[in-house]
Amino acid sequence: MKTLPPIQYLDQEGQPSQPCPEWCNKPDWLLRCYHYMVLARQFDTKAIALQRTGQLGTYASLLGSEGIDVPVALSMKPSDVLVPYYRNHACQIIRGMPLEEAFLYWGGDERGNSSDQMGEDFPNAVPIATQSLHACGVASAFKIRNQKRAAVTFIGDGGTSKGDFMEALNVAGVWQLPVVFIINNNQWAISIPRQIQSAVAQLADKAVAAGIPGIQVDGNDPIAMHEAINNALNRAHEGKGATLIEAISYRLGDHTTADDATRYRSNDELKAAWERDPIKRLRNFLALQNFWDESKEQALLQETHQLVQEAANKYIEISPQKIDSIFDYLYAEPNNQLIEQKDWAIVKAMQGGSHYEGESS
Amino acid sequence: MKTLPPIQYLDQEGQPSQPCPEWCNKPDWLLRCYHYMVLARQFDTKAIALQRTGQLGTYASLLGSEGIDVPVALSMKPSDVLVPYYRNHACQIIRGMPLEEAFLYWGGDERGNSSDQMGEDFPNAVPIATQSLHACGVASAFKIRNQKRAAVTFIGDGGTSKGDFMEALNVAGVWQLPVVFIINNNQWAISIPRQIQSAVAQLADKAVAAGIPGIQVDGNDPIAMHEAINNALNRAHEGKGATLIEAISYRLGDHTTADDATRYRSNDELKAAWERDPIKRLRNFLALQNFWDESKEQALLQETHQLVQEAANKYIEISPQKIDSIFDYLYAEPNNQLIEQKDWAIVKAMQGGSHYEGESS
Amino acid sequence: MKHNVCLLEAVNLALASEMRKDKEVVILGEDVGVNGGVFRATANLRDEFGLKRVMDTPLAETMIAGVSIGMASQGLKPIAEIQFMGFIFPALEQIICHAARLRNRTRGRLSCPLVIRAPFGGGIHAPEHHSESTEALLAHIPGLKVVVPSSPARAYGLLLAAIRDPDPVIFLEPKRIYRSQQQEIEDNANALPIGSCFTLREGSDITLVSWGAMITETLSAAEALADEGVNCEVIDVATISPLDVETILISVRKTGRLVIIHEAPRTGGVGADISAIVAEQALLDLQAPVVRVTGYDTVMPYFRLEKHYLPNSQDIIDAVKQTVEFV
Amino acid sequence: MKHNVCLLEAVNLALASEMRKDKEVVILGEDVGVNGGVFRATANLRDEFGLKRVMDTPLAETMIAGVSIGMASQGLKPIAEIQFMGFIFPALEQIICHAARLRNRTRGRLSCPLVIRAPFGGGIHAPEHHSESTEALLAHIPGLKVVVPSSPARAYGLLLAAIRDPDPVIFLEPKRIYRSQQQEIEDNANALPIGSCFTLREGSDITLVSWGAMITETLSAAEALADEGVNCEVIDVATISPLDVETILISVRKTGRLVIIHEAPRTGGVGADISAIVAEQALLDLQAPVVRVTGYDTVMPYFRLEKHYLPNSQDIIDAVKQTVEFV
Ligand SMILES: Cc1ncc(C[n+]2csc(CCOP(=O)(O)OP(=O)(O)O)c2C)c(N)n1
Ligand SMILES: Cc1ncc(C[n+]2csc(CCOP(=O)(O)OP(=O)(O)O)c2C)c(N)n1
Ligand SMILES: [Mg+2]
Ligand SMILES: [Mg+2]
Repeated sequence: MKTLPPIQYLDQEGQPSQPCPEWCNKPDWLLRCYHYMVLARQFDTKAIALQRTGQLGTYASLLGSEGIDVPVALSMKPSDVLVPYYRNHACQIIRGMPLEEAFLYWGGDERGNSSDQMGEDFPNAVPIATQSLHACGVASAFKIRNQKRAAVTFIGDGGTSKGDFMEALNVAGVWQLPVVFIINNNQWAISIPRQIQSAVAQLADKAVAAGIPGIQVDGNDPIAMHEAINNALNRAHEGKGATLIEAISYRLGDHTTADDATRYRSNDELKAAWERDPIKRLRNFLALQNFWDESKEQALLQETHQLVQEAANKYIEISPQKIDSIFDYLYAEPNNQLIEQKDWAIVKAMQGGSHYEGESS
Repeated sequence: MKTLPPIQYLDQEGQPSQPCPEWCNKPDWLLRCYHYMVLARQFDTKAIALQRTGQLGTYASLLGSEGIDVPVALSMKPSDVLVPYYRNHACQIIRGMPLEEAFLYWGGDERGNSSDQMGEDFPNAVPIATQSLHACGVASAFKIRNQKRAAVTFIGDGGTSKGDFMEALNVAGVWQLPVVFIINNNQWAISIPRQIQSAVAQLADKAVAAGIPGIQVDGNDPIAMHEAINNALNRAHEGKGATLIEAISYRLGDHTTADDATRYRSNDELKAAWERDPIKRLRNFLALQNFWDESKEQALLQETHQLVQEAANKYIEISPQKIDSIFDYLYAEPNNQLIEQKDWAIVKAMQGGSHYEGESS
Repeated sequence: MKHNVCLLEAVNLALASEMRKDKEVVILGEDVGVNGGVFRATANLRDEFGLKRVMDTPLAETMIAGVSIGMASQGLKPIAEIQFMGFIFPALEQIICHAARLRNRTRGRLSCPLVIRAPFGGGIHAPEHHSESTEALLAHIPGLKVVVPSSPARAYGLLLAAIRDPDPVIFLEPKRIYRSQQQEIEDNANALPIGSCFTLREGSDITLVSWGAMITETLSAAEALADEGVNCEVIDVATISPLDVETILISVRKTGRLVIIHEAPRTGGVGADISAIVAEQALLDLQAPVVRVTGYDTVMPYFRLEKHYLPNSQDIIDAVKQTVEFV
Repeated sequence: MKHNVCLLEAVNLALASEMRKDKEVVILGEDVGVNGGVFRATANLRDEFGLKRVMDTPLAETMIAGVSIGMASQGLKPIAEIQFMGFIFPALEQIICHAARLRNRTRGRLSCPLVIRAPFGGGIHAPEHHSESTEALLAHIPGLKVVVPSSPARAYGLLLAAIRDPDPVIFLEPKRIYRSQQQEIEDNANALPIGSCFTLREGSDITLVSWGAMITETLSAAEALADEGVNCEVIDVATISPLDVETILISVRKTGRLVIIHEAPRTGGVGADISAIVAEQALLDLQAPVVRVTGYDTVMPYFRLEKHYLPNSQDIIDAVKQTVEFV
């Protein structure tokens, strides 16, 4: 197996390492992309701050994935379906999830998965790799119904070791499903480095096992990601089947706020990774193209900061769900036991309430 | 991915399609191999006959796998460990499982897995692909203990779609385990043909996803199989890690005696497959080499027939296990409930026995 | 149109009936297509409904469950077949973590109207792993419904209900009685209610509660006991989850005595739940301790000894006698 | 040597102690190596015992279980960590079909001396799937043992016993009390018995039976009730399977009243078994219906509402009062 370097247009300084596609001469897409990358990072900073002050639960930072998620979200059609793992808030936000609901999810409230703006997108999948199969099911529905839509699903480098990911690639291959698999290869699965996950030359080669194309892309290069995802989506929409994209990135933060990465990885490695920061890279390129300057930067930072701050305020003010909500969504119609248990729970939450007096009927 | 034809020395007429290895000029190995292939087929015929007359349970015929299993068993060292699926009786018998115990297993009796002669070999695995991971665990033990041993495990073509098979390849790759995976690609998984399982060019390519070598071999050619398994075992014994061998065969019988393959596959296909019969092929080659003639054939048929007949007789005479055996092997030490339940079961089996009088203490 | 069918054929009839009515219903699983299922439950459906609605899958139960969930989220109504219940375990992560939770997790934005069918239970001299009864594992999972028919008519009516149910239903088919009983049923697309017991025989002396293939043993025990003057009320639980506690309680309040019969291992079986609920909620009505007639806390033995594992009508008779004689 | 440790540290102590004594003991799992486990249960073990005995695995629970079984068949004693019990489902096929059966299937020729450790239970404001209590699923599987410690000393002694056990043991660690209680324990390699309850408090009015993190709530309820003159006997089941039925029965025969407390959903929980067994075997000793204080038959809510799901000491007090007031 000959291994090519990942597809790249911008080097880590934001200089073209090969001629960029035509559309890069216009600012439109690039500026939108940059806007969302910065917004995502502001969201991330705020989320961590909220967690540190006890106002959010365990939070999985998106730091270092902006160059992957934002181009993907911008390339997807509204009618496509996103099937995320748990680190795709950037993608979700662009697809319509209100910022405050993104906070809400990480704040331990199911309403963070419920917003109409999320359309038919799946909520976050916490059990690793399980989402890959949902994407295949969604894509199967598209295919059965002759709809020109695609499912896009993410997974981490660690997740590719789990069998269901391979089952998903396999069924996507043999059923020629309109699905795009994106590996956010951020080099770490909590404390496990990429080379301890698999001896495969590159994770993109896992596609070989399913007879689908697999490509490796520089995930810190939004232009390369745009090209890759667009090609893959076109293939899917045209009925040509699935694609696997391995996006090379780096997890710039801890695994989650519950983790301490200094226990298992070196500062040198982290420092080197920051040199490849996708935001810096795109900003440099924008500057090079004369699409960007310091005052625009300041305005953007302020604008996004304010958006995030307002969302955080809204989040904090949202009153908790009623106790009923524990019971009300389990089935379309609750059964008798559940109705009785709901009563107990409501009574129990009252000052001095006890549900036991009435129980033995 | 460029796809080479499967490795082959003998064409379907038993003529060398490329120069055979040196050792084929001597009869020793070839005759042993032929002997066991014929024995295996006799066993198979008898097992089906016993099933048809109600003396055996559902039975998975080995017909068409003789060219794979026999060379593998002959190449393995006694200290290696076999981790079979449910169609490796030929391999098991050569490794020491008494013929009557092979019948016993298919006759619905756990003693078919218990014989000392099976050493540390695993019993049959019915849940597809689960055995692949056991082989990795056995191989891990060898590696941890610095033993020069290998685990050899089989799987069907259908089984390669199940995620745990890929998890096994993956861990074998990244841990460089001394394990050999053999796919008996007999073209069918019950009614599902190979091309509906996966879009992968050849099943051997699944090895790419794990960074281990994968080769495709003509599984009806015992010489090719011998070469492949020997190389793979050498690699394993020398600490060079795992190998995946895809052996191309054909399931010449029904899936099991509970199946009726005429429902889903054509007679023409079956007829063509019989042309590739591994036994015929090796016999032709033996004759070509002047190692074989009709009288030897008749003698062998008679000898193996008798061996099988004697084993069948023994099998039929074995008295059933005691009811105690349902309880006695679950734990090293039975717990109180189990001891009580064993009593119930024993009483219940007695003429007129009822365990209920004593129950409520 | 009337059909004289066995349980297996009733399943096939219900599948075909609902697929004709509802274009969103699709079938997937191993060997469900050309082969029509290893038991023939999906026979001829591929011919009638085509490749897009009757899908042979690669061999991967996790995948079958996960893909079904994705389909269901789009409003299809997948009916997935797990070839034997002993092979459902790889699907449990998807069933427990996602099928059972998708509605709750999204506050109703998405839902999961799927059916997972699997033949279960022992008694047919099958190989290892082909005779399990692990319904209790599924009954413990909030968000699922678990249904077990015990006659052709109930198979037909309950399967229709399962397919139409807006939430995930595990539909377990007692393969031991797949072909043992013929029944005249009308192919009228009428569903039976999920979540209700069926009282198969009225009686005043004792309540017998069971499900699946054990219903046959239970009914024949009741028959024999009637000859001896013991009148058994026989209740087919039919829906293992959620349990129709009321019907059972009403019966036990009447009879004062209860025997529960199931094939699964005793410890942690669904019988424990029923026994506990009855003792907790009708303690003063109980005239004798509840007795459970169950499989043992062992692995189902290979088939030569399976008859010693499976409860039979004599066991039930013995337990009933002990219970009615209790003073 | 004495150590003042919390439950989590006691686990670490037991692991280190047994690894020093027995060269066949190996550890494998996700992040168990350099990182020492996400909770630090395996901290420093990699440094002391090296790469060959403390193995970071690829991310694949099915694999972890399957590889452990293969290792165990060779006489190693693998201790596999499942990072959270909510992620044990992919391992169930291996656990149920093989770990629990290898000895039985081979009539003792091969065996499976492995331990699967997993933190379980709610109450730490964790994300979804990090708070499950599905011990009942495992308790229903013949061939397994299921152990739950509820104090540092019992964690230490029971984990040693689990590792030495010749059969597979599922060892569930109540993460909510991982760090809540310090206890002086002697690192003397003494195991505690698997299969026995621990009576933590003697009392004559009522029996309270619980396990895991709920023991804390139960003990504090018992304390409060003592002030009101109700003497509770508190039993830590500790081994969920096989149940020490005797100790519970003896206690209930003495007190005549029983409240069972567990976090898991009510239906199909281990509480149902205990309630059923007591009512069946000590019906005439019961002076009041058994009451179960449990989680609801719902999915564990996201953490903002989890406190409404989890039983607490007030619930236990209420249930006890109802029970002792029953006439
Ligand atoms: C089935 C399962 N096992 C274990 C976990 C615990 N866990 C959460 S994230 C994680 C590492 C994932 O790494 P990777 O796939 O590389 O994604 P990343 O977090 O790096 O983006 C683990 C082990 C889980 N969520 N699900
Ligand atoms: C996990 C699991 N799912 C389903 C089955 C039922 N089943 C038994 S054999 C078989 C087909 C296997 O085909 P293949 O792997 O090609 O092996 P072959 O029998 O052709 O040698 C199936 C689906 C099973 N035994 N285990
Ligand atoms: Mg990662
Ligand atoms: Mg096959």
